[in-house]
Amino acid sequence: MLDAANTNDVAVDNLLEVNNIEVIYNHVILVLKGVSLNVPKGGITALLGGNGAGKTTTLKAISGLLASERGEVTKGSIKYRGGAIQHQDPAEIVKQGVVQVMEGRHCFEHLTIEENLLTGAYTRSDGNAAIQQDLEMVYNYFPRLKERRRSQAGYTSGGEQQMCAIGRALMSRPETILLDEPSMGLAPQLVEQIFEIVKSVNEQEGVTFLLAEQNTNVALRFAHYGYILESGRVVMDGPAKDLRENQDVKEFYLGMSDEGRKSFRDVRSYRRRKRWLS
Amino acid sequence: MFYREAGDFNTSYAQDQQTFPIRFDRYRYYLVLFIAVFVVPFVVNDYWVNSLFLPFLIYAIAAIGLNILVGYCGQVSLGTGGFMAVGAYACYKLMTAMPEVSMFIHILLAGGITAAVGALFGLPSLRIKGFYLAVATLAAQFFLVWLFNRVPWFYNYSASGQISAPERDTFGILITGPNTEAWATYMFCLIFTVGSALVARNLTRGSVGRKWMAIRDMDIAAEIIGVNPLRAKLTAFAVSSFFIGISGALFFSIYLGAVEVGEAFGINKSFLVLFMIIIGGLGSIFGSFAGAAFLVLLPVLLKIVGVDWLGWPTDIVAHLQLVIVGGLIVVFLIAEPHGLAQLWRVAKEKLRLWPFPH
Amino acid sequence: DLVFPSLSYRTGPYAAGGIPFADGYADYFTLLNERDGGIGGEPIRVPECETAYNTEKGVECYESTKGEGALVYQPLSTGITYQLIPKVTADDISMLTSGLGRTSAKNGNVFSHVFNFPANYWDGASVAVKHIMEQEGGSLEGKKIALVYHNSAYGKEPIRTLQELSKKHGFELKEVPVDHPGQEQKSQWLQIRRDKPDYVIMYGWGVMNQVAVQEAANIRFPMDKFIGIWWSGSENDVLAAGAKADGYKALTFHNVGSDYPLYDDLQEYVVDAGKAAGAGDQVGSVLYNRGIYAAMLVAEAARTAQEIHGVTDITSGQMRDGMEQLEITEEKMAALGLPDFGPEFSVSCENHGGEGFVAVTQWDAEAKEWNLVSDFMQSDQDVIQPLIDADSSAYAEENAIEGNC
Amino acid sequence: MPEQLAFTIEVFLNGLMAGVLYALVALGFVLIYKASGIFNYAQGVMALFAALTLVGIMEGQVPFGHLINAILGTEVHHFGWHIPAFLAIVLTMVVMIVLAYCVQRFVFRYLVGQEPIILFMATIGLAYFLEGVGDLMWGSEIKTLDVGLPQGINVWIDEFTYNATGYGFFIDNLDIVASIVAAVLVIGLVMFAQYTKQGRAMRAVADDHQAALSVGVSLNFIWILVWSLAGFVALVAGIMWGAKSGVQFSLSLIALKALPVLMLGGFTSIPGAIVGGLIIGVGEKLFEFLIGAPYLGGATENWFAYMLALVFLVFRPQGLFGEKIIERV
Amino acid sequence: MKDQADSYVTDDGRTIGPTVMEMKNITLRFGGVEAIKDISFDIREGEIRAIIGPNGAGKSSMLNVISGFYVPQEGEVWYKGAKRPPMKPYQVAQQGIARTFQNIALFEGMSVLDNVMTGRLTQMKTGMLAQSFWKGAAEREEIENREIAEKVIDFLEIQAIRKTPVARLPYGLKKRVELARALAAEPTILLLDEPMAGMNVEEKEDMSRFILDVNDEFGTTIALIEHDMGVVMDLSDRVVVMDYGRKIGDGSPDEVRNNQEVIDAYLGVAHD
Ligand SMILES: Nc1ncnc2c1ncn2[C@@H]1O[C@H](COP(=O)(O)OP(=O)(O)OP(=O)(O)O)[C@@H](O)[C@H]1O
Ligand SMILES: Nc1ncnc2c1ncn2[C@@H]1O[C@H](COP(=O)(O)OP(=O)(O)OP(=O)(O)O)[C@@H](O)[C@H]1O
Ligand SMILES: [Mg+2]
Ligand SMILES: [Mg+2]
Repeated sequence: MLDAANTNDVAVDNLLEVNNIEVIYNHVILVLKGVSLNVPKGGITALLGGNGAGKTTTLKAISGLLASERGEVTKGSIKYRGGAIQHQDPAEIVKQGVVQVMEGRHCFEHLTIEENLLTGAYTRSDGNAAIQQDLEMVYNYFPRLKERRRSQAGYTSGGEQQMCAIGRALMSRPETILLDEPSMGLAPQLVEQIFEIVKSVNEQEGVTFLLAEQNTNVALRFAHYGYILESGRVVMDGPAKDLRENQDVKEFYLGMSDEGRKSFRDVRSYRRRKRWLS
Repeated sequence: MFYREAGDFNTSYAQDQQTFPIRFDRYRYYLVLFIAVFVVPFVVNDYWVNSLFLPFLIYAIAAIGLNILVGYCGQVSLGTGGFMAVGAYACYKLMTAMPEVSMFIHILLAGGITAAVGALFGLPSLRIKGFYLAVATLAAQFFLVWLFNRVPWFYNYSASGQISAPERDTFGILITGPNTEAWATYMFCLIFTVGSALVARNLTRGSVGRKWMAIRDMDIAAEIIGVNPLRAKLTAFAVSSFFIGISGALFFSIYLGAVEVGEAFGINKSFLVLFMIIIGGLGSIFGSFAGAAFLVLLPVLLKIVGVDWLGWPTDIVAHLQLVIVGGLIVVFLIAEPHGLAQLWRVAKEKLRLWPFPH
Repeated sequence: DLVFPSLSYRTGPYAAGGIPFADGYADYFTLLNERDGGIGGEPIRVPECETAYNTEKGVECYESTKGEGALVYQPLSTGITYQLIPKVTADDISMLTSGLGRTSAKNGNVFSHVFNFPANYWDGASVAVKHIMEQEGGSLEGKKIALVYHNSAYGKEPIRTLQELSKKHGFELKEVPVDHPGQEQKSQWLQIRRDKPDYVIMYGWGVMNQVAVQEAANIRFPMDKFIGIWWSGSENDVLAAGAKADGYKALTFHNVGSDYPLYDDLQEYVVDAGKAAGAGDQVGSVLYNRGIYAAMLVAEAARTAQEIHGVTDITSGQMRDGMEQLEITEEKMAALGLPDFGPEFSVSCENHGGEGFVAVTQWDAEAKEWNLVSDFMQSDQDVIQPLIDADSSAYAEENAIEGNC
Repeated sequence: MPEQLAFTIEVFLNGLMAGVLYALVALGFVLIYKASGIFNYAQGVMALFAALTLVGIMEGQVPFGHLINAILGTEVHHFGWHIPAFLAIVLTMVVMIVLAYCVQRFVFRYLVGQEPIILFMATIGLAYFLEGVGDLMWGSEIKTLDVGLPQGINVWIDEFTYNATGYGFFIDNLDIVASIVAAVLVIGLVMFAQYTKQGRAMRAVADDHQAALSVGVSLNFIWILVWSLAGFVALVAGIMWGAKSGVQFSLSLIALKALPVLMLGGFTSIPGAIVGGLIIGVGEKLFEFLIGAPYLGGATENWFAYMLALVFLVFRPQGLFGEKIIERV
Repeated sequence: MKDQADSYVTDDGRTIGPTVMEMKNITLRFGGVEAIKDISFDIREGEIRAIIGPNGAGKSSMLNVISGFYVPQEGEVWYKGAKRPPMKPYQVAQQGIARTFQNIALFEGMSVLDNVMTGRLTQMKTGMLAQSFWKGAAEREEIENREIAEKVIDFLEIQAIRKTPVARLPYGLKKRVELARALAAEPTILLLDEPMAGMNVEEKEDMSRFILDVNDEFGTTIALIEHDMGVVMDLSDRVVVMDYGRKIGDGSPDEVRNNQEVIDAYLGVAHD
């Protein structure tokens, strides 16, 4: 698919366009204050930003899950393949090929791992054989899940649940996956592995990814394009490789100073962080 | 713009912890209390007291009690009717056994007895949770009603099986029986209602209240950070039953004057009080009042509008009343799932910003 | 004008019983207004208030209507009656509780403002036994009678009387309580099937009646040996069981059917004129007749009061005097267009409950109608009077009532 | 056979039968709980509403007749037709599906993702509403419901057992029918929940509304489906109980008989509803027969059912067959 | 490795005391799943002890054993030199062991301040009666404890959200509030289950700072589960490595980092 190195000079058509959206929770709490993004088809786009920047909110706005949190998109538009989706039902949006892997896992506790995965295939109608095949594929990606396939998801460890959530999303054979913090709580080699999986799914199956990630380091290695959110606004965007080179990003998101990686022990003196906006 | 907190500065933790930290709220609260104590008693008549104020005040106490259990401690209970019955029968036995003692004491003692019974029936809550517990508390409800119906000692062997409140006074003022003055019964209940609200508020803002809320929000985590779940739950059951017992005692002795247990304290009562706190707002003292007002006053209001003003047949009005109350519950929930109290809070939050949208 | 509030229940669990009564009560007064211009020329008003058989709403209704100059209340619910007894006394308004409420209110010396003529629950129990005795040829020695009752204050009313009677007549009494609401009575009726009592008396209300009749039919208990109190003896209670309910008996203190001159007037002035209360489809049913009967008693008492005091627009205190000096005779009823509609009786200061005459009716499933199968019989006053005295004096003592006769 | 033993067995059998009737009501609760985590307080009222509608349709009653007459001063009561039971049942089912749609469209759609107690509250509002509408629509007098179910003692069993043991057992025909219907229902529903895609989606929804939405399960569809099923179960329960007691307000109170069954069997288990029903039925009847009536003055069934369930719960807090409550940190 | 009984001073000048807690041969099973297999290790006073291992290794389960929520089938827990008798979790908490949770377990219905105050519950003792009248003992106690809670709030820099309901907070802040709640208890041992999951580098730096400061200023012993190797290697004094319920390594960060078994099972590539 896209070459991670030089996305900026390829003219791409945008699968998903978010235009200047505003999101309010509970009718009073304004969280997104005009966020715009473009997600090119077949690309991996990263959404970066600190806690509470509004990454999750953006993803939920796209997948239509805001309504169930008493949030609403009050301004702007979200278009998928050119059609507005901001007022559609989440199920409709999934049918169009967009699934979200929610932050904090959200497995179906009382269902077994395998049932969880099968539920992922709810919208599919291409027959049992195809579904079984994909099940095998997921088990291939995550052998640990295969071992625990008969366990109730509620009793598996945090990391196992995370794998289950990602596998479940893959089961719907989506065109676009919105990944919310996939690396959270995963062991380091698994983080690598998950991103490898993302990459290979992206390359082999052409699935488009929009991922919100705190682990900027990995995210920018695998993504093609990145947006940085802060307090509900996009403060910086650009091809991943440019972002990686950016001095501020380096310092605040990658934890690098001019001398290379800093030790966490050296951070003890209080230091005022630079804000783009405040 | 009219409603704001700017300019309110708290300079000590004590100030920060007061019930109404915003000055505007505080004044409004004093105003309401002033009217309730110095205006209402002078203008009320029998109708206002017996049809509106007494039920409202008494149900508010029950709602506060149940709210402590359900709203603050998260233990859903459907035993309210039964516990009110305990309060009522305890009060009756005390009134008839010790006629010379002040009603004040009787009512408090009735609350105490109910607290003990409540704690006893709270024991299963250690193992049983959620709706299972709710249904389990129905065992208390049915058993207590059956018991009071079955054992003649409770109704002093009267032929009818009903209990009726003899005339009793407090500080020389008659407050039970047919010859009471409207203002006296009103004031008597008001004192208990205000007292209950204050005590409930005090309990819920301190460490006891936090224990309850911790158990409610996540009992396992609460236990791991050091809350003894059995004690927290039992105290919630006891305190809650204490208030419910008081309200049952008042309900019987002051408001109705005569009750039959199955009729007055049946399962419907349990549901009614539960509805009050859910509509009003779980975990909110104000919500208990709002819910009680909603379910006591709204039907009367609808009746007055339908029957007295519009002149519709009573049965159609009664049916419409069900439809409207049911519809309103749903509408309120959709507008704000956390009850009238939350609706009020959000409205205030908006008012604070007004006229700016955010 | 004369105000007779009607605390009715057209909703809730007992609506089916409340509707016909309220209709009858209202229609009778409408008739008087339409035909005679009221009582003694004084127009009548019947403000209706819905209680849903709920005591709290009953209180609300009482408080909201008493200010309008209410003369007499007819609450039709034992629970509400108990609440109102002290209140009406304090407010000097009378209350009529025919065939319900507090039985010992018959003692007018203690209960100055409460009336329960012509019959009460204990009369009912006694007459039921009397009827059974007649069936059995005069002796109940060694017989077994079961009492199936609603497990509430109301249902327990007859127990004391029946216990006394069982001592007196030597039958065995078996008490079978049914818990509210009484939709499931399998174990009760299996007990009855096993114990094989000779007769079953029932004090039931609401859905309990329908289920009991059904279950009795299921175990093939002979229907003509199954006798309900008057609150278990309306069309509602037997229709659900269909043909199997044929022969079921019930007590009553007024007559059945609509074969009276008054009903022609009702048809003409009320129903055909479109002035009927409710849907107008209850005319002639048992509970409708009870409403008519109650209204008739109230109207006659008002007339009596007008005569005594020589004013037409009587006060509630004057109304009480009318109630207390009411006399219902055969001639009076005939003149009203209700010949034989109820027993003759007279009220006095000591006796607020009449003479306790009760009759037995029987259900004809084919024709779907109730028929009177006995005369109005007097209850066993030797047994009942002492019980009434005991209970009322206990009340008097508890509430420090000195007696007003 | 000794008398006492024969009676005890008879009570036992009848307890089983009564239990089946309770289970029929409990099933409706289970379905909705399983599919949405909603404790549906309105289930009893739905049974009443279904039965009222069925009778109304069979008798050709004009809906809202009383209201129309009161407002317009007309005199409409009946259309003057009688519809055969089977057709009326089908029509009633259509009404129940419409009801399910409305419930979803106007209530629960807006409450996705809320806590259980709030959803419970919404069903309370619904119960009030339905009760009012049911009364306005069909009136509150007692109606007889006769769809041709046999009722009364089963003579064959009576005679057979009499010949075999010297004591004729009493079994109600209606109970036999109810048992067969319940068995069919339970088997059908279990198959549905366990082995179909919709069934799995249903359980997923109960666990986590948001997550279910995120994988494309349409809550709207699932909920309409489940409420329709619950409506069907309510109709069946309404027919059975209505045949016993006539159709009237009290029918909605049968929900109270179903609650102990529910907690004993587990809120989420369809077979649990049946087993729970049987245990409660037998338990309360035997207790009343052996202890309640002789020693405690009778009428113990109501509270005993709850006490019995409580005892079971102390040992298994999720009910006999309920899903284990997951407690983890 | 230094002798158990001795205290020693680390390179950056902190004093590490003798063993305060020791797990001896812990085995924990859930039905067929053996989550922990015969694991022993110790925690010394004042040190930062990390537990690492792949997902599902049994790390969280180990913390649950320490806080008394899981009762191991075999093995003993020794605390302050004595064998711990069977105890309910709340009794363990009262002994001075506080913790945070992997899946945030805040009390969602309460404000941040109230959540932090729940950390003080083990120290608040006034009775019901005093509390119902508030003025007097209850108020005094509340204010005393409030002061401590406020100190923690200041320390963790969450003053601005003091009155916000926690349900509205973003993930990272919730983690911080959880830490505040645990700190408010002034624990002897603080157990942290993935305190930095879901944070970006900057926030991790903040969090590291807090952890180090707590350890340094209050001398609190810390046991920490974390998947970010940078953090683990930089912060901890000693590391236990678990895999499939077994212990596969135990030692200083450097020792562990170079242990081949650990590299195979967990790290994948040798970390710098
Ligand atoms: N349901 C809600 N109600 C009110 N406010 C909310 C809600 N959900 C989120 N917020 C607020 O919206 C803002 C953005 O939150 P969001 O979860 O989108 O952040 P995020 O970038 O995903 O952060 P994190 O990396 O911590 O997950 C936060 O300030 C949060 O307080
Ligand atoms: N209550 C329980 N019932 C059944 N199995 C359990 C339970 N708790 C944990 N397990 C299992 O024990 C194993 C260890 O789980 P644990 O949560 O301790 O892992 P972990 O090391 O914390 O992993 P992660 O890094 O993914 O959080 C897992 O396989 C899990 O499924
Ligand atoms: Mg997020
Ligand atoms: Mg873990």
